[in-house]
Amino acid sequence: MIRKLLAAFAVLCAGAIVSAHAADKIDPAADLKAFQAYFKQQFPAVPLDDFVNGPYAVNKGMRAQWESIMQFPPYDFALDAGKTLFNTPFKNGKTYASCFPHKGVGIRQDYPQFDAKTGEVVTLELAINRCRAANGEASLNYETGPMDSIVAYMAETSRGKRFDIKVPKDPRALAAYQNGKQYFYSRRGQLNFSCASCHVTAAGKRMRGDILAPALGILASFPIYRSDWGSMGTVPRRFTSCNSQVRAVALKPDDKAYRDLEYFLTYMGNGLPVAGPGTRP
Amino acid sequence: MANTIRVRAVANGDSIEVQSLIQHPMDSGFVKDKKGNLIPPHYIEVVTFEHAGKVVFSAFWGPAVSKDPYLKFTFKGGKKGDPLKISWIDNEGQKDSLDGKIL
Amino acid sequence: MKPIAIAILIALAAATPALAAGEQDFTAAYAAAAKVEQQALAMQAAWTTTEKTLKDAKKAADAKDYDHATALARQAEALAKQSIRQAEEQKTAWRYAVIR
Amino acid sequence: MSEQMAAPRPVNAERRLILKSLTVVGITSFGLTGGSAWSAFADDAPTWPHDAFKQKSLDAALKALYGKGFEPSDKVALDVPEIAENGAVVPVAVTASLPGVTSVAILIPANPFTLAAYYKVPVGTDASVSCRLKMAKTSTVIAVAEAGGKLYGASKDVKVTLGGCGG
Repeated sequence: MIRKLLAAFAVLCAGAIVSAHAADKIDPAADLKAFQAYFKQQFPAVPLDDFVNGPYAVNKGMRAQWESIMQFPPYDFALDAGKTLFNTPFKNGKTYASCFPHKGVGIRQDYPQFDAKTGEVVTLELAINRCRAANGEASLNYETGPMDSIVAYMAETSRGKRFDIKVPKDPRALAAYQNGKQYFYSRRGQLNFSCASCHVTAAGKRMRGDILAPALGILASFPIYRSDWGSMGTVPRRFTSCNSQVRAVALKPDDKAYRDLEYFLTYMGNGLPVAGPGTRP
Repeated sequence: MANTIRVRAVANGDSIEVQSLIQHPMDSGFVKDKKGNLIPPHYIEVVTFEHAGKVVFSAFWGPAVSKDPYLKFTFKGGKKGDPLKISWIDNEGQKDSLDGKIL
Repeated sequence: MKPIAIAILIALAAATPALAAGEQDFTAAYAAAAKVEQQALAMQAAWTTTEKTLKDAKKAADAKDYDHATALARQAEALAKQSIRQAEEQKTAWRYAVIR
Repeated sequence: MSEQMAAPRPVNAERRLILKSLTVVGITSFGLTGGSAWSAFADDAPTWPHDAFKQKSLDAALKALYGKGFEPSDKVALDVPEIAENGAVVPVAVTASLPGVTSVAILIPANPFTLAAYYKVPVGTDASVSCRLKMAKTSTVIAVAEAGGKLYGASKDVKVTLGGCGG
C-alpha cells in the first residue's frame, strides 16, 4: 500500500517536473495553437477572421454603431495625410519606399520582425524612424501625429493580407518572444492587472462600460481612431494608455519591452488578416 | 493645406445619397486641456449643401455634434456628374468649402 | 484591493507619532521613498499612484505642512515597495496565467 | 491626430482678428447682438438659431426654435444605440415618413445645452438624416420633425457609460 502511494507520489513529482520544464521550453508554434484554440472555444460563434474587429466581433450593439461609423470612418483624414507623407521625398530626394521591401506597399503583415543584425524586434514604427534616420531626417513621435498617418496608409495597402510574423531559431529572437509573452501575462500597476486579465480572462465582458476585446487579433486593426482619444494612435500609444489604466507607470513608447510584447501578441494572431486602420470606442 | 471636407455623393436613379465628413475639433467648451484650462467652445454652426445653385440641405449645429462631424442625407433631382458644393462656417468665423461631384 | 488597504495602514501607522514632523523628517522620508521608487522605475514596475503620492508629498512640503508631507512620503515608500514585491512575485507567477 | 487641431486651417487671419474685436464688442453690449459669427458677416446667409442653442430644457429649446411643443408620432423613426459605445460619438439617425417636412431637430435634455442639431429640409430632400452626437451622460434623445405647421416627435433612451479599460 505504502509502496503504491510512494509510486503514485513519484509519478506526480515527475509530472510536476515535466510541466515545469514544459513551461521553460520556448515553443511559439505550440503557444499559437493553444492561444487560438482558447479563443475559438470561448467565442464559438465568432469566425476566426472576425477577431480582428475586437469588441465588435463579440458584441452586437457595438457592432451596429461601428458599422454606422465605418460608413465614413474618422480615420479617412489620417489615411489621406499618410499617403501624402509616405510619397513625399526626404530632403535627400529619397522616400520611405527606399527603406522597405516591395517599396513599403502591402508589408504590414510582416511587422514586427526580428532583426538579425541588431538582435532586436523592429516594429513598423521603429522601421519608419530608422528609415528617417538613415535619410537624415528627425524621428517622429511614436504614438500619434504623422506616424499614425503613415502607418495607417501602410496598413491600408496591406488590408486582407495575413499576418506572418516569424520567430526564427535565433536564441535572441526566442528570448524576445518569451520576454513579450512574460510581459503579456505579468500583473502590474496598483490594480494588479495583466494584459491577459482583461483580454483573455475577461475578454468580451464589460469593464466600466466598455467591452474588452479578445487578445486574439487585438493588434490587427492598428493604427486606430479611438473615440476616447478623439484621435489616431499606434500600438505603442495603446500600450502606454493600457498601462496607465491599471495605474502602472508607462514605458517609453519604443521601449524594448513594448516591442517584445507586440512581437508576441502579433505572432499569436498569425493567419489573421490585416484590418488597419480601424476605429474603436 | 488639404481640404477639411470629404464628400461621397452617389446617384441611385435621381436619388442622391450624400455622406460627408468634415475635419473640425468641435470643442464643446466643457473640456479641459492637459493644464486644466477649459478649451473654449469652437464648433461649426452652419453647413450648407448646394446642388446646381440650389440649397438642398442645411445643418445648424451646436457644440454637441461630435468631433470630425459626419452627415448623411438624401435628395432628389440630381444625376451623376452634377456639381455639389459644401460649405461650412464655425463660431469663430473660420470656414471652408468644397466643390464636389456626384458619382 | 488588499495591497491598498495595507498601504493605508502602514501610512497611518507612520503618521500617528504624537510629535509633529519637521522639515528634516520629511526630507529623510522623501529621500527614502524616492530611492525605492527609483528602483521600481528601473525594474519597469512602478505605479502611477506612487508617483502621484510623491508629488503630493512635495506639494505639502512646499506648503510647509511637514506632518502631511512626511505621512505622504512614507505612504509613497510603502507603495513603491509593494510595486517591487508585485514585480518580484510576477517573475514566476506569470506562468500560471499562460494559456495552454 | 490631435495635431489636426493645430493644423493650418483655411482661415482669413485678418478677418479673424476683426471678428475677435467684434466679439469683444458683442460681449460688452451683451443682449443686443446675437454674437453669431455667421449672422455678423453674411447678411444673406441662413441664420444660426442662437437662442435655441442656448436653452437648457426641452420645453425652452422647442419654444425658442419652433414656438411650440410636439406630439408623439410613430411616423418619426429615431435610430439610436441602447448603450452608447462612447458618449463622444453616438450615431443618431432620424427618418420622418410624413409629407411636407421642412425641418428636423435632435435634442438631448441631459446635455448642458438641449438642442444638439437642427436641419432644414427643402422640398425635394428626404426627411432623413444621420449624424454623430456627443452625450454627456445617459439621456433621452428626442427627434422632432416639422410638417404642415405642426411638430411631430419620437424619443428613445440612450445609456452612456464611462470610458475605461476597453477596446
